[in-house]
Amino acid sequence: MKLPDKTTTLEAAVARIPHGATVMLGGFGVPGTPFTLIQELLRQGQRGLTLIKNDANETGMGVDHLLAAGQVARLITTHIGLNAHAIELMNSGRIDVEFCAQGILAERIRAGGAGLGAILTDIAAETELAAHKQRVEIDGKSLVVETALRADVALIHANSTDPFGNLDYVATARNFNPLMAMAAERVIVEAERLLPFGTLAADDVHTPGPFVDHVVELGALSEEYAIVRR
Amino acid sequence: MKLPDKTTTLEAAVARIPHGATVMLGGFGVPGTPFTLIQELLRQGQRGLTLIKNDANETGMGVDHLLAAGQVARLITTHIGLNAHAIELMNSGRIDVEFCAQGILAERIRAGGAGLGAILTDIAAETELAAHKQRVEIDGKSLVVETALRADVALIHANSTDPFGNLDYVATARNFNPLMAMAAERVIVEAERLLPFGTLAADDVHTPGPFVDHVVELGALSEEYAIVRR
Amino acid sequence: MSDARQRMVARAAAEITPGMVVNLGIGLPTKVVNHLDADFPVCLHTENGLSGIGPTLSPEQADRNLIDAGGAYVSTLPGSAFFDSAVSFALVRSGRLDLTMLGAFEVSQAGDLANWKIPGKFSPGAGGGIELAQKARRVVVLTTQTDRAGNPKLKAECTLPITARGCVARIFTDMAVIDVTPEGFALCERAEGVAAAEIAEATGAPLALPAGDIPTF
Amino acid sequence: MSDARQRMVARAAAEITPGMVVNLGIGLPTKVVNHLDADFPVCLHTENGLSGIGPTLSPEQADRNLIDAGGAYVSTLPGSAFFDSAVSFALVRSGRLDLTMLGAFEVSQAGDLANWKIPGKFSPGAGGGIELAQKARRVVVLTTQTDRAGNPKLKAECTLPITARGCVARIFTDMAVIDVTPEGFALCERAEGVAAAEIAEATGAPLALPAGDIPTF
Repeated sequence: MKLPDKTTTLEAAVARIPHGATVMLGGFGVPGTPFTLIQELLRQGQRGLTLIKNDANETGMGVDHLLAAGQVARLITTHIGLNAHAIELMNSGRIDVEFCAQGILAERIRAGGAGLGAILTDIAAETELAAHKQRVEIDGKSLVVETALRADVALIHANSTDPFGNLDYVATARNFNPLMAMAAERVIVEAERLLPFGTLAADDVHTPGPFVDHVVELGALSEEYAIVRR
Repeated sequence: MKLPDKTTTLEAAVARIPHGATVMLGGFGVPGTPFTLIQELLRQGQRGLTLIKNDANETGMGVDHLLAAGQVARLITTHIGLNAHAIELMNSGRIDVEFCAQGILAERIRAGGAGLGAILTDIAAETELAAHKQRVEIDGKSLVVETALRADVALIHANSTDPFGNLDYVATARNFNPLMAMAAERVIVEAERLLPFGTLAADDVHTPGPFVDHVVELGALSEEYAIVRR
Repeated sequence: MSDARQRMVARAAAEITPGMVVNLGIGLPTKVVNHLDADFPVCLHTENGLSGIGPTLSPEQADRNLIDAGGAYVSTLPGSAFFDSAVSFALVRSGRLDLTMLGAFEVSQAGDLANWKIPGKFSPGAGGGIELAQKARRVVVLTTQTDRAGNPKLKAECTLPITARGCVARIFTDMAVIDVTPEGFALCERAEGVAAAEIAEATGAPLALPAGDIPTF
Repeated sequence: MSDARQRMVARAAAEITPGMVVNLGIGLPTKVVNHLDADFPVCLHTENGLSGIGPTLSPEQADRNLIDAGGAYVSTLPGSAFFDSAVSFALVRSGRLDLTMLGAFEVSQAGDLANWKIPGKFSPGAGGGIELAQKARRVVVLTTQTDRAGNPKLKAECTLPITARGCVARIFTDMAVIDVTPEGFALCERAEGVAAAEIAEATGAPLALPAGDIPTF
């Protein structure tokens, strides 16, 4: 036995995304955002997308390119305060935005990845975020039903991968990536380096290969990955 | 700033467990079972315990000592087929046993560790395991409510720890340990080695220190940790 | 292991196609690994937290921390990964397990599986079996055609507590390969030297026979 | 930062006791870190996935992959750990966060907090603020006593959408330290040179005064 090889090209991987797809994207700010996969999605031009991402990056960066190109119909997110352009699109009704408490977005995605139907929580129960959500009484306590989220495609930025798609992440670039890497029908990974089999210690793998469908090794990183000077 | 020190002695750590406590114990078979903490719990003799553990080890090993000493009132588990003594105690009504599907036990513990109230799942919905459990209809589908599990104390076996309780596990000794290490009011860790601060790479920590209360370094390992020859 | 069982296990191994993620249940299914070549691309999963199981090891070679869910000492391959029990079953429940091979007490003609409990006799708990049976993309069963008393294990209805309903796609026995179809059991292949009539006799529900020759294994 | 704000931040830092796990919210609370000694035992948490935040770094020193939830480039300490967003909030929701310091638009006399949305003006989403406010074992607020127009931020009732109800235990302002008690706001300390009457004037609900001298900071 040997482990299967899932390496492919950027173009072929992103071509698997259909129009109208629901797409999860890793990242919290710059760290962990799959900028190269996003650029290829911009180039290929799939439209009518629903994006699930912690934030909307900043104006002129990352997913903002997809917003600007009119490729996005809907965004499920936690905070878009660093992207004035996204707020403008939301306020003018050109994109539909659903806000989630950050940890609950993480748990909804994880629940999707874990094959669960929903989680029950008291988070945000007293706020407008949960005003129209189903409630369930457990031991006399009214809890909010937060349904599991799954996507057609997850776009993941990893530090290292092997050919099977065993991944590791570095520092705060981990964030939503390992959760989304479990929660999509098709998981596409860009990795800063493709390592030979056996180089990643089995104890140090953050996302096990069975969850991953396609891995693409990045060349030189674009400016979008760099330090932001404000 | 520096990170706090949580190192203590075996005796002092286990003395924090009261009679009647609910106690989670890591391990799947031998790997990851906190045999030394169990031996100290046997020596101190706390009674009326509810144990939550994947399995009941084998007759004469691990938690079986606590069963034999009459310290256990109740066991929440997935499979006790390797411990004929535990099955006999169950069949004669001397301990109360609740069986869970293995991945659902893992998720119930994780939900406790994540501060959720419950998860909703279709697992075992058609079996007797879920016959008396609450159901919730989500999108026309009847799902089983699996309530979160938390414990008063979790007993964890780790490979390494630092003084703050950042942990790593090795091979299949990981199993339920990182889940239980999030799900108890008091988390007590036995570790094969206590490493100085900064030795464990921040990216390779499996259980972050904030979840852990007490860490105890093991000396020479007892025979119970060794290879089982059948 | 008898010759008939050996052939059953060898035949079942052909069910695994390149690139699959596979969980081999405790007992007979575990033996399937011996029929996979060194360069065959497959990922074996064990629910106690390992993808990429390598060869089984003797106690002398074993790592005390590295077992499979059946308690056997196993090894890793280049590209293996360890994970916790929640992640391990997340993989199973979210559709990443292409195939599982399980043992059975009973299989019904609707594909219901009973393999975890015999009330009053055997009730050690279901372990991870329910999730494997309910959520693997394809579930096949390896079992003897009859129990020790000679009674069929393939039945019209299960009489024992159910593991999962309608989950079994195919059954490999010491006598035959039998599919579960919308119309019930259908014979696909017979063991060398075993007649279709003998198989039908040892099956506790109607067994459809293929038109024409029945392949042997 | 004004001298009054500096003193407020320094005073708030004394709220942190040895051994705590603490999350410092975006804005003023982040500045508290400058008042913690190098040998003070504390674990700072940031919700994007780090326990054990070290000193803030300039762009020249920064690691492009290492930020806090406010986007500042930070560093690690010996004993830091990285984790994913689910684990990060598991820590918050399961009671492992001893203290959080948050900013506020409004705090009610019942301890309700509003700090995430001004309908029609500011609605970028709540981020992780709801879980911090609802689940930290102790929630304290750092804010100016009044908004830019001079209106009190401490009120009888919040008028803006709520972040969490009854969560705030104590408020540090440029004028005072005020506790939220079952009876409402209670003055604990006043900033040097600020009279109790001025504080009461700048508070939008009744303010109980302590018997005897009011400590200054």
